[in-house]
Amino acid sequence: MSTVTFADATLRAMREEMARDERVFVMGEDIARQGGIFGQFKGLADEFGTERVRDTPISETAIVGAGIGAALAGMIPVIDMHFADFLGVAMDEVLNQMAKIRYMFGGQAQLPLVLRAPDGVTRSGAAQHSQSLEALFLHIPGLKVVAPSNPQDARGLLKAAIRDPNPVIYFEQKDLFRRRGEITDDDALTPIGRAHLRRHGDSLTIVSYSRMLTEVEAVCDQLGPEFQGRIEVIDLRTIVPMDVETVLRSVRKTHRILIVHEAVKRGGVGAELAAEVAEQAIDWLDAPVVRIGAKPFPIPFSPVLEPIIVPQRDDVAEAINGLLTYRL
Amino acid sequence: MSTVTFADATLRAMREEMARDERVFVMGEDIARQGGIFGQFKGLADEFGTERVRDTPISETAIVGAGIGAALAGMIPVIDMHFADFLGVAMDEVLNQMAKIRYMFGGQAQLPLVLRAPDGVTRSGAAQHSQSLEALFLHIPGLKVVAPSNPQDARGLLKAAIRDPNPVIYFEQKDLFRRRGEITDDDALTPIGRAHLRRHGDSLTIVSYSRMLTEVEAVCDQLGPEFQGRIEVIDLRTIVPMDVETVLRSVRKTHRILIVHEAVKRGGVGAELAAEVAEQAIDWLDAPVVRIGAKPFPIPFSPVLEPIIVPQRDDVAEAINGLLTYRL
Amino acid sequence: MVNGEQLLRWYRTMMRIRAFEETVNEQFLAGQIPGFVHLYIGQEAVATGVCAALSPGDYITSTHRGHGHTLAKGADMDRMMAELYGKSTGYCKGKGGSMHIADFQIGMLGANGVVAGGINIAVGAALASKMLDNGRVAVSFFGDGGSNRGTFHEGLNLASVWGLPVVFVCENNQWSSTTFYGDSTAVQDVASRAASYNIPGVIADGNDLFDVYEKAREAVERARDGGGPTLLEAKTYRIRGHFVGDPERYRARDEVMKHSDQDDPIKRFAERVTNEGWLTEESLREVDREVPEEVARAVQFARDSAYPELSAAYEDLWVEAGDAK
Amino acid sequence: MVNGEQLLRWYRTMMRIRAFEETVNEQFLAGQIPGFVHLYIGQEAVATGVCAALSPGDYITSTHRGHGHTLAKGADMDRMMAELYGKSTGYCKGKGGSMHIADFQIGMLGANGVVAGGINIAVGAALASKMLDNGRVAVSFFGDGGSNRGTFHEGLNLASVWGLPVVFVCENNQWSSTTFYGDSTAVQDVASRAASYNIPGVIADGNDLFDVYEKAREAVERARDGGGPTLLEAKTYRIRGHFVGDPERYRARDEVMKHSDQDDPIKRFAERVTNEGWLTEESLREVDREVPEEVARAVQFARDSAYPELSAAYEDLWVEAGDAK
Ligand SMILES: Cc1ncc(C[n+]2csc(CCOP(=O)(O)OP(=O)(O)O)c2C)c(N)n1
Ligand SMILES: Cc1ncc(C[n+]2csc(CCOP(=O)(O)OP(=O)(O)O)c2C)c(N)n1
Ligand SMILES: [Mg+2]
Ligand SMILES: [Mg+2]
Repeated sequence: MSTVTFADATLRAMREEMARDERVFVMGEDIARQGGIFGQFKGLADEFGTERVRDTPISETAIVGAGIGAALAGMIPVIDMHFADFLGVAMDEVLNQMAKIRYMFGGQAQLPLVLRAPDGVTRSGAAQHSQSLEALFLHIPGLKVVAPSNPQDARGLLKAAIRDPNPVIYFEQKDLFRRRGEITDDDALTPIGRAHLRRHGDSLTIVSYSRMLTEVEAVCDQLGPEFQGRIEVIDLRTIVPMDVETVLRSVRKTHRILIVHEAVKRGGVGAELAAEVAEQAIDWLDAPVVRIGAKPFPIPFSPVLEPIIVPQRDDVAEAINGLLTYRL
Repeated sequence: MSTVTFADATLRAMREEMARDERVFVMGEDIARQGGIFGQFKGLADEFGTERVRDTPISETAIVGAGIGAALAGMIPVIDMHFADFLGVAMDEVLNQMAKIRYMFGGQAQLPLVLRAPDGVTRSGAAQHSQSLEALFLHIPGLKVVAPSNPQDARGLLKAAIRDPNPVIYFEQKDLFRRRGEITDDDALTPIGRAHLRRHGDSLTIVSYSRMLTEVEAVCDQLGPEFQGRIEVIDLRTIVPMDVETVLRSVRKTHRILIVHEAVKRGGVGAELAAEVAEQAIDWLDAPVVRIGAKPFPIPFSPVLEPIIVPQRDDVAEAINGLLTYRL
Repeated sequence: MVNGEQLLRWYRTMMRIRAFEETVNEQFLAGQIPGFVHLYIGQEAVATGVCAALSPGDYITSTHRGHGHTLAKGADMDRMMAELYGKSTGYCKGKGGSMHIADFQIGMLGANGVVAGGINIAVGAALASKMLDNGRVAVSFFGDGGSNRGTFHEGLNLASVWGLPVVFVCENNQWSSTTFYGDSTAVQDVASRAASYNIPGVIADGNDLFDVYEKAREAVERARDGGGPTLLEAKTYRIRGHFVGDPERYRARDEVMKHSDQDDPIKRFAERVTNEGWLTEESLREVDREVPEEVARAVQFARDSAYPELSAAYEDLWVEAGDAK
Repeated sequence: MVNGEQLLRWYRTMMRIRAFEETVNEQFLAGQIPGFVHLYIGQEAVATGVCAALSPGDYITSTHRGHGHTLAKGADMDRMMAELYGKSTGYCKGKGGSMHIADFQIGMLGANGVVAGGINIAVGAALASKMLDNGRVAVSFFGDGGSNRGTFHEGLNLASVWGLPVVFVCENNQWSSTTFYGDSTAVQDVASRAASYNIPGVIADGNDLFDVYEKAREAVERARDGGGPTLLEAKTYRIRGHFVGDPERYRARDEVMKHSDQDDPIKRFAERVTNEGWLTEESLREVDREVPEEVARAVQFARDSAYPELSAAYEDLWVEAGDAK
């Protein structure tokens, strides 16, 4: 066991995978000379050289397009998108090439590739540097999507993503980068597609992931003794393929569900999960499904406005109370 | 009243709005010389000249970017995206500029602009020419999104979109273009944000839009007399802002809901609607919410495979039967 | 330089493309082929000349107009035709169709329904070649219209900065669907855009196989020798409609006739090789007889092939962990 | 050409940018300003020279490094500072911050957090000018790094084909965040890329206001007279970090010092105007005294201003039908 930051946990994953497999390389803006804008690639160029740790021009369509070509031709590219917001710039490459190439070519192609996408709010990044966009990729068949909430999973999911022979989008919440947590000393991979039951309880299931999972945990830690053993917390960890089974199993026990994410609520990952519950577990529910997500506005700059749009701990606490006291 | 094709209905809307307001102009590929690849701009260049009906290079980021600039500087651009699939090419312009400019600049900007996006399956278009992508834009705050199912709404919503001082994405299903229907002789605008109750019933609410709405209607027309008066059909027409109220009102009466769209089910518009129902009307439900949408795969080319992925009438009929016979 | 066997192979390649497409045209109009089909007829010398300069291990990426590139790179006609018919024996098991043909075995990394969508895929393949140091070259084919997309700019710059072994082949056929070259492109020669990336920009007569071959060979050699990318513009003309069924109301018939009558690349090649005495009339006629038979067999193969099992719709999305290469 | 009043105005503009930013730097480091801040210090002659060539009705689009452009176009310092503080009196009511400042009243159509995201917005504004025949010109500022984005290529081609009244101003400050120009850009001079679009490509000494102004004036005139777009490259240098707080480990201090010591655009301007006797030392010193006071007032204004009402978070998403212009 050792205690490291989230950024360092991803760095360790990179180092381990690059040492393990020569085909793994990384490219993006500001990663070789600077070590990434969040320090998440620090020292990598010194260790592996600038052939395998490549600074690129500001050309996201070329970078992602070239990543696809390199993967098809035998390499395993890890691409840093700088900010998840810039996935829009390379959207055709993701939507129409990366996600479809294997299927539309009848399974000829193998496309092992990881897009690292630092997302979410931090330091008043405002409208174009604060988005959480995982739901867009949930809707596009052909991509795997993960979103770790802690250093151990950050390392484990990144390693699993690099080893996965399919394209994976790896969302890493920017505010998490400097947070510390324990990681094991083994090679522990976090399996893609498996949610993590973090807290057991019998009256309410809370599903979350990424930074908001840590907020949910913080709220739960603050609850009085009367809540002891009542709340079950699930870290979804993977968005695609989604571990709906684990969620349903919990809901069949607790009969109540609260879904929490930082991304816009409307059309978000929570919508899909709520819909799955409404399709498959409605008979078990003792209360409405409740979703918490950002309100449908761009993220405002002002520090007083951002928390109005982005969900806060109070919203979570209030929803917990509302759900636990709800009577049909 | 007159009977026209869906394409001609949109053409009439263009002609009326261009005649009404000199600021309206249209640009895209193959629209002036050819009149649009679906004939939806036929004759427009002859009538209004090639200053206002502009053929562009294959440069979607420039076209959409320039549309934004032109709108900010006093014009009302209508942009043809050729195929909705190519929205990916201009995604940054839509996601990070168009959707956010008014809000992030504190309301200084006015951005009247319409993106016309022919979508959905037709003639075995395969993976890159068959997508229905409206859910992506449901999740991005700042855009209005409409999807007419018939000539009258095609004309009415396009006119409303052009007159709306905000950015609107207008999805027009490619297979609908040549279908005929009646349109009124007046200036009839279809209000953005208002669903249309097309058929009354007391036991099941079906919500759909665009081409699948016509499939739902066709299935309902085939049902035996025992279904008479049992099925309520709602044409959503607008995706954003979504008329959830009309849907909830219906569900509170019928206690059952089926949501049908051509787009991928996972993370689709139906997920949001199902989640809204699960949040706001769960006490009223006598059956699980059921969603029908494409399965999570790219659209395959082969005419035998496409119908496996894209929902069919049989799927609708089966779901109707299942829901009407469901007992909690 | 003149090698009869090679010349005959080139002639056969051009004839195979022509005959394949004439039949595809017919079959499409007869309702036998679904989807959208874009014909390469009249541009055969480009694909043939460029691919003649490649080694089997080299890569190409193609466009919506991809039959010629695919055949020239060495694909099997049966499996191509079956793909166009949407049959299980097709290259993509019927999942791709005309716009998404690929044959990874021969380094054909895919046609593409997105204009200029293949450019950076070729750049990436070249990057892999460089990193793996395996001597492979990548070629990206794209149209004049595609040269106005941002992917062109980003790809050429990146390839130049990194000195990648890639050749960018712009087939300037004067039209991008219904838009004339000069109405959409601000420069006389696409090749001149090479200067923006500090790489050689070369113009070839795209209807002269010899010229294309010579210039492609040079570019491919430069790439293979570590000299970096080249932009090669092949001047040609699209004598058919943009897609099969195109009413072509946007251009004058004479313009088209002039090109199709006077500048047919196959005719020009045949005249040259017979005039120079490099090949006999008879040897060409033999190819002319054989090729239609090959196409007929391909049609038969496609017709006789089964449609995919319905369960195939659920296959091929992801590599399962066990199947990874 | 030499007009004392004008020269003094230019000097004041450069000094306002410099002083505004030095204070922003301080205030940011003191934790008073949230978000990300990119300083324009050392490039003042570019914004000032280009905007001096514009009329009030003309448009500009800017970048993440937008304070200089905004001030040079005539924005109010109080409202800018308030915006950086996230206050309700800011240009964007606190919703934008440094990276999203805009002032539509003066034709400043927005800074942009997306590199080269403003290029086509300027192209579109120029298209509107042309269609409305209102004689307005649009200028797009962007960096050397931005010139490698596809939006650059697409926008310049489109503007050229359509003959739009737009001037593309590339501020080549040698760095795009931590990447050196030559490592990311395959061409010596960005201006040479103009040839790809058949438009004039002009290089200016970006630290010489006179040179920038002259060349911008010519380009703006050409645009206004229907002569179409120009690509103007202003050679300059980013003497500060990419953002406030940048540890700048990626470049040598001497390189930076050389530029900041020997090539300060304000010093060069001051020397020239006093040496030539166009302005007196005293008049410059007066500006030097006044400007910091203006900045101090702006800080005071920003501090005294209220944060937005929380309900403001729900405003300004859409124009309500009644409010449409
Ligand atoms: C990004 C994108 N925009 C538009 C289209 C529609 N489209 C298909 S082919 C074509 C014309 C292509 O012209 P060119 O690149 O010159 O190739 P050619 O058809 O002449 O071979 C267009 C506009 C597309 N497929 N992709
Ligand atoms: C599309 C996009 N990619 C990456 C970034 C991150 N980024 C912000 S500024 C910058 C460097 C820009 O360099 P340049 O265009 O030369 O402008 P300068 O900072 O020198 O003024 C980068 C990479 C971004 N904002 N947008
Ligand atoms: Mg062409
Ligand atoms: Mg720069």
